[in-house]
Amino acid sequence: MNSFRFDPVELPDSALSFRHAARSFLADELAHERFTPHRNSWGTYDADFSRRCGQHGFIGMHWPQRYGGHEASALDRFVVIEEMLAAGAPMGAHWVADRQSGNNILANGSEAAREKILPQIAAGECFFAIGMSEPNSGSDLASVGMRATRADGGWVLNGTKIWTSNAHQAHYLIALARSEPLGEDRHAGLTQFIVNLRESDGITTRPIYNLYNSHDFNEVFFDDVFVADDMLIGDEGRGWQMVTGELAFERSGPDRILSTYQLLRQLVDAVAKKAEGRDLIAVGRLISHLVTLRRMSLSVAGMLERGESPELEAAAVKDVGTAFEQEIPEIARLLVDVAPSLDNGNPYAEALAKGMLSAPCFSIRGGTREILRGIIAKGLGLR
Amino acid sequence: MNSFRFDPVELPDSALSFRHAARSFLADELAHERFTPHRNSWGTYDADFSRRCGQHGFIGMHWPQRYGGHEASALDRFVVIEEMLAAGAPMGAHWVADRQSGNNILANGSEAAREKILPQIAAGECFFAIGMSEPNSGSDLASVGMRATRADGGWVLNGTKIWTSNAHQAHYLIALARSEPLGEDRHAGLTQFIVNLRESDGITTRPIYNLYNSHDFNEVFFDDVFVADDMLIGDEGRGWQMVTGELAFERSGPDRILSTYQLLRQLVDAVAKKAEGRDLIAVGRLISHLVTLRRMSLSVAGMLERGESPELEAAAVKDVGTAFEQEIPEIARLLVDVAPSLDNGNPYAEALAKGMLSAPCFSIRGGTREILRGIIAKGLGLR
Amino acid sequence: MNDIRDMILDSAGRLFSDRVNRELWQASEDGGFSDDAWHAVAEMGLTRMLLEEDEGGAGLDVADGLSLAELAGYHALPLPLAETFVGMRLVADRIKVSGEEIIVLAGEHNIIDARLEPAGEGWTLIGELQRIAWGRHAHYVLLDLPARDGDMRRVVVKADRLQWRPDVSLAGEARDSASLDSLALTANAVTATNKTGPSITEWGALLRSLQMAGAMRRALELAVEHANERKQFGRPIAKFQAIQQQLAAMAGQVAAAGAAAAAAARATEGEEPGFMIAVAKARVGEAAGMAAAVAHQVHAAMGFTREHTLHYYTRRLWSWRDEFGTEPYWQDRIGQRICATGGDGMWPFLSDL
Amino acid sequence: MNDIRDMILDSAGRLFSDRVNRELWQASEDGGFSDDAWHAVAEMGLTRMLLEEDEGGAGLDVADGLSLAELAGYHALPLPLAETFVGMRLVADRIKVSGEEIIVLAGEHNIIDARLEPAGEGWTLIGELQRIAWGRHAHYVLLDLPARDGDMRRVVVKADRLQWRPDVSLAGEARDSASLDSLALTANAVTATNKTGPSITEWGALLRSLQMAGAMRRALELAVEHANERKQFGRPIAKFQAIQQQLAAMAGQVAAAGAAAAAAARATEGEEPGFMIAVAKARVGEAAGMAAAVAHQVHAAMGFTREHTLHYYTRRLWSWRDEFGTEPYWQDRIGQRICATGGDGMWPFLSDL
Repeated sequence: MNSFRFDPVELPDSALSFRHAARSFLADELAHERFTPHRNSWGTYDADFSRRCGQHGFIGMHWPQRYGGHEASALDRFVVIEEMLAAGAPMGAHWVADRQSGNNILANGSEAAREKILPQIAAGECFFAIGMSEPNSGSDLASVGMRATRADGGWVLNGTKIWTSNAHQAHYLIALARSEPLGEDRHAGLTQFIVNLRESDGITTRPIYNLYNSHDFNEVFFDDVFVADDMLIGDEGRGWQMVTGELAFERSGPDRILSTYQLLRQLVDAVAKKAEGRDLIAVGRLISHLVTLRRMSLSVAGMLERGESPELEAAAVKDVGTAFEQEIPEIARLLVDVAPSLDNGNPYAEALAKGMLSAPCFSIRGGTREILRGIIAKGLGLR
Repeated sequence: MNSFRFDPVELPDSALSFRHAARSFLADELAHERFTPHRNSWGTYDADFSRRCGQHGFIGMHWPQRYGGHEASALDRFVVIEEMLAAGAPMGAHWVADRQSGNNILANGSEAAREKILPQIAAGECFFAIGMSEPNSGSDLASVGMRATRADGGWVLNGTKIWTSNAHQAHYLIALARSEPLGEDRHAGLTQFIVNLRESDGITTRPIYNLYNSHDFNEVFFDDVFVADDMLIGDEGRGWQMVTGELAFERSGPDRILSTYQLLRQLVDAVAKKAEGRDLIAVGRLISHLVTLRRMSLSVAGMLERGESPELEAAAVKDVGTAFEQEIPEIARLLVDVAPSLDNGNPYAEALAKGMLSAPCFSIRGGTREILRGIIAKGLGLR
Repeated sequence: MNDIRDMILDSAGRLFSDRVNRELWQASEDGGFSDDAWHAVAEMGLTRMLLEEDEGGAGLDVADGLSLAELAGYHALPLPLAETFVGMRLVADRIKVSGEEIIVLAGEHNIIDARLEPAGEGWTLIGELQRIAWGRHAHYVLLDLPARDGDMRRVVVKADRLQWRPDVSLAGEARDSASLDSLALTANAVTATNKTGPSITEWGALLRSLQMAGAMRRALELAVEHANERKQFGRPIAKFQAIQQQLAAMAGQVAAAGAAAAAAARATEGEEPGFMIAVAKARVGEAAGMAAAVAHQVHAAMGFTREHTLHYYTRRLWSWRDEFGTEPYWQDRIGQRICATGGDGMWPFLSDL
Repeated sequence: MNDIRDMILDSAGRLFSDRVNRELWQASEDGGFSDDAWHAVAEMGLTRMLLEEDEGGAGLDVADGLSLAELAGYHALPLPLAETFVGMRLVADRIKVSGEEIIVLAGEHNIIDARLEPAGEGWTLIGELQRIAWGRHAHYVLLDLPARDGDMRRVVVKADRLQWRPDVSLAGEARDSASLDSLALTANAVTATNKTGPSITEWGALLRSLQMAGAMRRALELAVEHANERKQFGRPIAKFQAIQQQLAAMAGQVAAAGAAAAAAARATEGEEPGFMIAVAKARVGEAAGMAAAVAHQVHAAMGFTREHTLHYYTRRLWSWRDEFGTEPYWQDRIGQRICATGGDGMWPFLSDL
């Protein structure tokens, strides 16, 4: 049987310096009341905040300097990200670009794309959306229907993408499209394209409001959208391998653990006031999960830093981590009897409402629980 | 979509009289220290206790008088059984005969079988074992390999049955065997036979000890075992229909709710001593489950009494009920810090040990959780 | 009797099917209210359902009549029908109602620092009301309070005398607060409670249990329909055991919720209605969380959108389970009662329910 | 350093594979002990693993050496190796050991009404020991107790001076009690504790966490093997999503347990080793229950028999999770610590671990 490996990781000194820098930056932001921690999640869009992050060197941290990066390690980035999440910072604008799109371009993009886009991302002035899901292709990603056809000097895209967070505000979207007819191997013939959302013709964006009436998702229609050759990512037809490689980055980070951390923070203060036996026990249990998950997530970051491919471990972090995130509002409501409210000014009530209403999507976005467990089962050698 | 129906049931006056009678009987048994509640489950074998139950009219209660029964209703029987379970009475010896084998013979057996066997069962002097599972046929019951071949005046059985509780002590076993070669319809060609375990030649019984080293299960080998024609149950080849019909009786009773009731009883006393907030809440939660499950189980008994076929509802009772039974030891150990022990004389420790060690089988015996949920899913109209 | 009940439920079901749709739900978001729909509901006599026939009601058994609350939940009816039809019954002896009135309930969790002081022939009511369901739209608020003699009184407050501070539930329904501000009440507004009948808190908990049971029943249907329709990997997701097993588990919870709520509805005129109501609110509330989670998981991203109707049910489940006492509140009551009974006395008590 | 560790673990793994089988397990049931197997373990130097090289040990890092406890758990080794190899390190400064000695730990849950009184040059030890793992077979029992000055002392008791009352764990291993009966101790048997190092309770909890992590790893392997071999409905049950999803969920718990135990093992020489040990015992203990349940569900009836080997692992999981503090005990310690820190202070504290 294949075992998971979660080797312990020690943070380098550089990471501790970055932690210090991130804390100073965040303290200053809070001192100027530039954001309200308990109302945010990592999806909260704030372009100004992103620009300030860029100015402070907190985006594209591990990229080469010539592309605007700071040549830091994956562990350095991990520390900065967890500081941001723990502080409730609104990272939504640059989130996708920093977590995955930029890395993808750096690893597989053309030199022109790198030179043009990466410095803008790192400056906190260029935001990305993910163009993987389609109306008839959610968990079954390989069944994408978007078609890419050859055109003079590039490609033309036709089709529809859905659940694209921030497509209405981002600069670019990376679209996964079928560039060859469907053959025996469903995973062959897919290619990733960088689409300029603001300057391309033929793009229509329809907002999709979520259940608490917030506009995050979109449906994006592509009608003969031209993409130049140098905006392909990697070799034509090899998109599937890159997409799955990207997922280890997408699934194992502290964002799969800390989505409801602001509520936990409120909960600790509320429980501390009464300090009753079983309430302390319930909080202690949550903390035991959090500390363990952080170790697991850090361990995957260490593997990514070493160039390994911890797909299974990443799936396990997301499966266990999102279950933990989902549990927090369910437990909080049993411990402290405060009615949830999205906007009545009570930080506990607001963090609870936000946590409760957003929790269902934790085990859906970035791969459903069922898909992740299927990946893990295969990795365990169930055949 | 098909909905489950759990219509409320009111107990008839007769049931209240039976409850009174059962309580008096049990109080007398306890006054004479004839059993130790916290050490028992419904599987505990005690032939003397069964004989006394028979003498008091607590076995085969709803059968006609001419077969030794008492013409009571299914609800009357329900009440007596729940009283026995709640008191921790050792019903294991007559359990199978009373819950299902006798009913099966009454409904589908030959007159000769009825006249010979039912009065003995009702007297508490004749015990049965179940012969459904085989080494290669657990959840997949239709794949039975035992062969029944025609012989002069009857049939000859060859094959192996497994997990047959009390086969080493019972008088009879009802064996499900293939009486016709396997055809297109896997469910056709199966027949049930009443096998006399004590008087037949060709039977070998091998004990299988369970994980706490108790002898309950057996593997039973059949080598040319003769069964007379009048010991067939129902028509030749129609065994499958009867087996599935039997399951509604097997899956919905209070025995699927109260397997760890003796531990709950100990737990209530232990928590009452301290009466701390969250401990009371944890106990209250368990009681809310118990009261609800009892209503559901009663409701199925009412449907069975009216001649309906509540297979889905029975599967739901077993699924939810056994999860509840399994939760009790897991919660008890968190609330009261007493180390479990099978025999150190502390009733709490002993009930906890018994509960913990037997819990894994609650969601296996009588249909695994996965099989039950598959049945329920089909019933919901998932296709 | 069941014929009348079935006839009424049938008509009500048709009315709800006709009227409850996205527009009506939207009308109740952000604390709104549809007078038009309310009028239709009142006109059918549903608000007077539990009154005696000579009071203009249907003369139904309470248990039979309460099925309407389950049905309202099944349709996620965004109107205060449940509280009103129970409220009408509770105030029938002192207020003449037309059937159009909206009566809402203030359970003990909705009342802060309140007391009732005698004042001349009448009374003065002091304290705060918080998060009253549909408060700003109500004509009357019903609540129980002990007077100085320690005995409980049932109080009817005219809602238009209060200054409501608006807020909403997770489902967007009005949940409003008001200061009672030494409100003067006539003698007629304050009466002794029926000592064995449910308290206002208990009535509220019973109604929410029934509404949740109904909403869960519908959420299960939606999830089954979705699973049969949505295709992934070339076949309906209903074909996948990973989906089947979850929906089957959900069905068990929905069944338990229905059974618990129905049992409590049958117990209101019994000896200890509060116990079965406690069981119902605790058990149904627990099931609601699990059922909502599975329904969303099966619906995946589509169920997380405003466009889908699932959230009209699940957001109500999340808000209803908190109202009139959370699970721990009722579990504590059950635990207290059972621990006072003790391990040996527990069975005689439980088997008598 | 890792080379030496890997070499030792490799040899130990081979020894355990050779020696741990049904006969050895049976020898430890009902409180028994295999002198022969113990001798083999001691002869390989495993009991002295954490001693310095000049004391006859391997001179391993504590964290590296502790991997042996995980490996012992993986094999469900029915011998007190874990407590002994830690015990040897803790008593090395005062007792000359041969390596064959059995040293066991009495955590605070194993000690009742105990106190330490000065008596001449030495001390008198009063109180009761309960459910000491392997007590009747031990040469020494190690425990921490406060003296009159309030400071903790670490006490070494010669086990053959006690009258053991036998009992067993759910796994059948000896868990014995004894009265201390005003036991006279020499000055040398009582020393100050290392104030920053783990207490005996914490050492015990850490060892059980590692042992559980190992046993869960093995239980998962057994379940995967069983699922690939066992056929139902014409194919291996591993093909069914209902099985796959459960085993994947179990794998997540096993991974969390391994990570938590390993992190605690690396923290024994840090500033607050007790916190990471608390996290480990709480998290691993919780995972153990779920892992055992899934392993049994997948094995179905076959795993419920004495004949199968699964229960040698799961019964140990059920007993180990209770020993040296249940989950609530450690969760409470974590909760106290975090609530004292407060919501704002929590992150700086946690990120520093």
